[in-house]
Amino acid sequence: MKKTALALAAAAALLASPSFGADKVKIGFVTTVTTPAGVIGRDMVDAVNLAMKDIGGMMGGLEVELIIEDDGFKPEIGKQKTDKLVKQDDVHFVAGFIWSHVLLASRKSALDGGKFLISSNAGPSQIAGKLCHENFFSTSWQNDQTPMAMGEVLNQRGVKSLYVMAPNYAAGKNMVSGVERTFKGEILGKDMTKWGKDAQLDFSAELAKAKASGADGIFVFYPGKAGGAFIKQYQQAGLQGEIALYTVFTVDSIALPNLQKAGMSGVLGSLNTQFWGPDLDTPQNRKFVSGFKEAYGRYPSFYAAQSYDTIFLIKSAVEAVGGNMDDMDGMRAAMMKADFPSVRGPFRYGNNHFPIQNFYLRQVVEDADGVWTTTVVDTVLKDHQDVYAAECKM
Amino acid sequence: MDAGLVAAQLLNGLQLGVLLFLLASGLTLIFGIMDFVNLAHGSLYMVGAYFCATLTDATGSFLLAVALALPATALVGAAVELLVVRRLYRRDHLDHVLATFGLILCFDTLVQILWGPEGMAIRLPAWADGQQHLPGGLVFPTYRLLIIGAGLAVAAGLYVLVVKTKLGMRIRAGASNPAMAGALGIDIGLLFTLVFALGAVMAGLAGMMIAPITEASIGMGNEIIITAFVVVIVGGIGSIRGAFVAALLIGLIDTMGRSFLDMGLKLVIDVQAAETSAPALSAMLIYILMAAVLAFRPQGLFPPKAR
Amino acid sequence: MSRAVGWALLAALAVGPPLALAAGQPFYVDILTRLVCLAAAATSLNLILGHGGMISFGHAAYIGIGAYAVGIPAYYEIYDGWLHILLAVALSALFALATGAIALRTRGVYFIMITMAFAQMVFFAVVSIEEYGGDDGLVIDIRSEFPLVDLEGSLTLYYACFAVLLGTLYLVHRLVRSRFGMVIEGARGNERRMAALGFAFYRHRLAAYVLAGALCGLSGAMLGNFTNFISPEMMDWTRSGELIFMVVLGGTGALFGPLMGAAAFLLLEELLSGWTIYWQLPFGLLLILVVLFARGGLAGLLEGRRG
Amino acid sequence: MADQPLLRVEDLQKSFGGVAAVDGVSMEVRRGEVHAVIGPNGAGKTTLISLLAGELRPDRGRVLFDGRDIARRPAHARAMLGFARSFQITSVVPGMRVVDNVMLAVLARDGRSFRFWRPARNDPALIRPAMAALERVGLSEVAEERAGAVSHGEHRQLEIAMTLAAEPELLLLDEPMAGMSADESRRMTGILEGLKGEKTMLLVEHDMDVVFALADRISVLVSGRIAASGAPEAVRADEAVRRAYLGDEAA
Repeated sequence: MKKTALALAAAAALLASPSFGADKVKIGFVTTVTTPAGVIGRDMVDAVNLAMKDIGGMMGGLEVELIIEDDGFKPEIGKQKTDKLVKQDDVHFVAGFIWSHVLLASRKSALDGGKFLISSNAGPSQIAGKLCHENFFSTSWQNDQTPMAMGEVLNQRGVKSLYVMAPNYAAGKNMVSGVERTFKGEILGKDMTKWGKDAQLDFSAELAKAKASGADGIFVFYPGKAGGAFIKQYQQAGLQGEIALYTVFTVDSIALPNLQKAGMSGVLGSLNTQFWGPDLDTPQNRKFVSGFKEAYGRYPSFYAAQSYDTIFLIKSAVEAVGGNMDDMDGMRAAMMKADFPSVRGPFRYGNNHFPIQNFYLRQVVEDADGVWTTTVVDTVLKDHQDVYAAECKM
Repeated sequence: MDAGLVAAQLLNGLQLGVLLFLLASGLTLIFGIMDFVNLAHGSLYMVGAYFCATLTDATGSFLLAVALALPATALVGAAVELLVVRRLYRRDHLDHVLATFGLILCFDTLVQILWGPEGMAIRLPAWADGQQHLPGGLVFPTYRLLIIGAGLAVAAGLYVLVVKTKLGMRIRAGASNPAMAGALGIDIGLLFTLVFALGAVMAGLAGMMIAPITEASIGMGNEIIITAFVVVIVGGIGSIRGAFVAALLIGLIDTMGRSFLDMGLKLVIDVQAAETSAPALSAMLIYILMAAVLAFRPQGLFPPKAR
Repeated sequence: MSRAVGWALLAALAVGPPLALAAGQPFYVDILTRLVCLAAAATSLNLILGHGGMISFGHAAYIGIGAYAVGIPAYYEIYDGWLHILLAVALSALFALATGAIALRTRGVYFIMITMAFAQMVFFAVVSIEEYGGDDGLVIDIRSEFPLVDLEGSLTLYYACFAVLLGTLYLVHRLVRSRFGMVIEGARGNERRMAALGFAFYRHRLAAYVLAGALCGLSGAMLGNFTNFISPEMMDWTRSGELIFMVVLGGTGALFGPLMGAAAFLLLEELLSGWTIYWQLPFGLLLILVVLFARGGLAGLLEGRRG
Repeated sequence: MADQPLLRVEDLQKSFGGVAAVDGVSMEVRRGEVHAVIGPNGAGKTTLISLLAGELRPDRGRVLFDGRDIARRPAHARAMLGFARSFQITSVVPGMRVVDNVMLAVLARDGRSFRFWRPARNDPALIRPAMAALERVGLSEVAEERAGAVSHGEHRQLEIAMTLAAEPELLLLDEPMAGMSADESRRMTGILEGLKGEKTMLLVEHDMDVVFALADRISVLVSGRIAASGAPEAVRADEAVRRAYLGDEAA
């Protein structure tokens, strides 16, 4: 399971085997496979495997070896697994990382080991700013950006006051600071709840406070399954129609199936912001979403989209240097161009190697088959760069 | 802070307390009678939730699912008792802790293998899904009120069972003196299995009641079981009454801490720090309570009678 | 026999890392460094658990305190290694003194649970301190600095940790053979008798508890240096459970037991987790089997005892 | 001071749930004597012993040891004053060697137990008195055995050795013959006879032959009260005692 050595085109690899450098491209992928958060990791691993299939297991004439490691939702384990990938497996790329705190813990091991570090999801402010590094790239976004887009939406819609809730870890704090950055109204209250493998999932006390605050809207960030739990309790508490719900990374194709099953129809029509959506009309996205639905029978999440992009970003780098895996400078220069077919369409990299990209407003709808999904309704931010790029000396 | 919010939080605290009591009552029975430390009690809470979710899917009825899941959870409890726990009664607490720690790992992984990592939602029937308008303009989720009602009813039922029935008499005899009970012709082995299964049912019921709110998920029992242990210790091992008082106390303290501690902290430290440290500090409150109780009453609030 | 295996293991640990480096396997040095740090922590736990009969379910707290005693000064760019060690040992000892004074008034399950409660308090206290990363933990960019010794080198760091393990082993060896050691062992065996003989062994137990905490704090400081990253997760209650497992797996009360237990534990973890993502299932089963059938741990098996 | 009794109990009272187990007991143990307490089952002997040893606190009354009231001091503090007890149900440290058990008793008297470094098991200050005590009760041969592994009779002897090694002023012996075979019992009587005159002993015992063989004075406890107290012959002749207690046995 773990050493998914994909030898799909081993014969072709032999024929095209270059005479120099490594004979394989090794990619280590750190994500969460166990614990309830494993549902996110599964989406990422599925997407990476799909991408591997779509590229025929080859990059620049080299066979690709993918090593998937489970961080168990713990920064310490993530770092330990990164150490293993760097020192024992000697991979060329360490990718993956759902959680900001796991990425922060693992960063030093990968970069000190002279490897490329590619975040397929986490985008903590430190890594976009002071801790930026030439060998780090993101195929997602900086944490603050998506809530900043939401803040703009709130302003446009005349929301005057807000209650804010997020889990108490690096990304949660970034999400809150992001919405505070653009939202012009008043924030009437804020709760940072326990996170990790023993995350708090019962929000009765917090919801009662939110209601009592009298705010116009409630802004939440609850990734993975916590999102579903939150939405349900929001609806059970009868807050619908009393205090409007605005989310980031909470209502997605991970949470929606369970919400649909639980009959939480109140979530239909709710708004969230995102750099991507399953119906975003780009050639690569059409191929990705249809391929994913065909292979796994469900909508891909944004985690899957970013992971799919990760493989194509790496492929563009390996091809640019003709498979010479020792040419770090060449690969880095190639990745900085972002010259690969991304599911989000063309974008460019900023000085801190985070994408400069659009952010969209999405709405939860029922698709033609009666499955709940999201649709892009508007572009909120165009070619947006995160604010921490200015702190990056690169 | 307004009175409506305080009242709502009191109800929330009561709901948490009732849930804790369901977990803690089984623990304290098993502690008190078999002198057995069952860390894996939370796994039965999880198993109950998953059974209920699966059966709700299969039958389409939440209530029917609960009715079927309760005996199923009892069977799992009895199986655990017969296969593992039974062999450990004569061992020391260290062995109990370790073996049941191993059971937790097994249960969590088995659930992931059987049900996958994503967790399971339970759809509530329409009549349980709304809100109730209570006197004083308070609006409270119907389902949470149901939890409070059901929990109190179960507590009363447990009291009647233990104090008024023949089985309860045997349980109490077994608790106060297993050897004597055995000499009086009570089948101690069967009694212990029954008590363990009863504990499993209470834990499973708690899991079934919370699952429509938070979903059934892997490891869902591992956090709350520690809190349930705190309840048992504060209440005094073996005391159902103690568990009841301590469960409500801790449910209220925890909820009130989460609700109002940040307001209090904002008066002394800066707003940002108050908002982030309040939840962690309120999580500490129950441990502080436990340490304080044990410092003055090393056997809890309602210590068991000397044997 | 178990002594011989223990010495052989120590010899292997003394020469293993350079061989691993020579064989181009630097990752094994990492594994061994983790091993010796955890073995030192487990050895310190064995002083109170194996020899003193005090089942502390909160020993991981000292690993955390030791690690943060390195991490927090490093956060302020204070890298003096002696200061780090002094802080780690002194703070651990102080915490052990304050909490042990209360915890040792209790017995049995109450003791197990109150030690866990105190560890949870530290856990939540650290989580609530935003400045030092809270839940996210803290990256240690530069390791403790000592004159002449540079811990940035992986071999140097390894041998520093190895020295701590040797020191801990020797200290525990001397302690349990001393008059003091006889008293805590006697109190484990028969409290009532020891009181009748005139021992106020509460003080001896407290002293042992403090010593064990201080030693564990030291190993925590080494572990923090090794991982370059510290987080509250290091003192989660499951970590305390793992430490107990190492002691029991190796054999309680045997000098080299915790070392063998830690080695077997990490070996199993590596092997099983490389084999399947569901590795916790066989791991948990094994834990149960060890408790049921191999009470004396590895040391017991080597001596031909089954406990 | 010399004519003051070593132990003086005044109006000692202890009730459990309203029932008085010990109900106003007063008695004296003189220096150097063997004082036996006898009484039928349920007379309160075990409670009395627990009160004297400090494992229970009395509701009322005084326990004067060498003139000091110790009624509310914990067990270990009484032991430090020179008050050693043996247990009715054998109470040793089963995981340690026989000699270790006695060394603990020596260590308790010696008081210097906060020594962390020097190995204790070959410390002559501990091992010599321990071996001497074992010699005295005839256990030298099993000194190296695990205490949990020796026979019942040897356990009882070990109890006495531990009590002796503490070099107490007063030996509180709680049914030293309990559960012994006739052989073992004879042997134990011999050991105790050897100590007579040397140690003050308070003996609680069921076996009347032993009591009348060893005791200088006897107190009879009936229903939590002292029914009679005096020399063996006087007690034997006491009508009340005969009726309340000896009656069925003497018959």
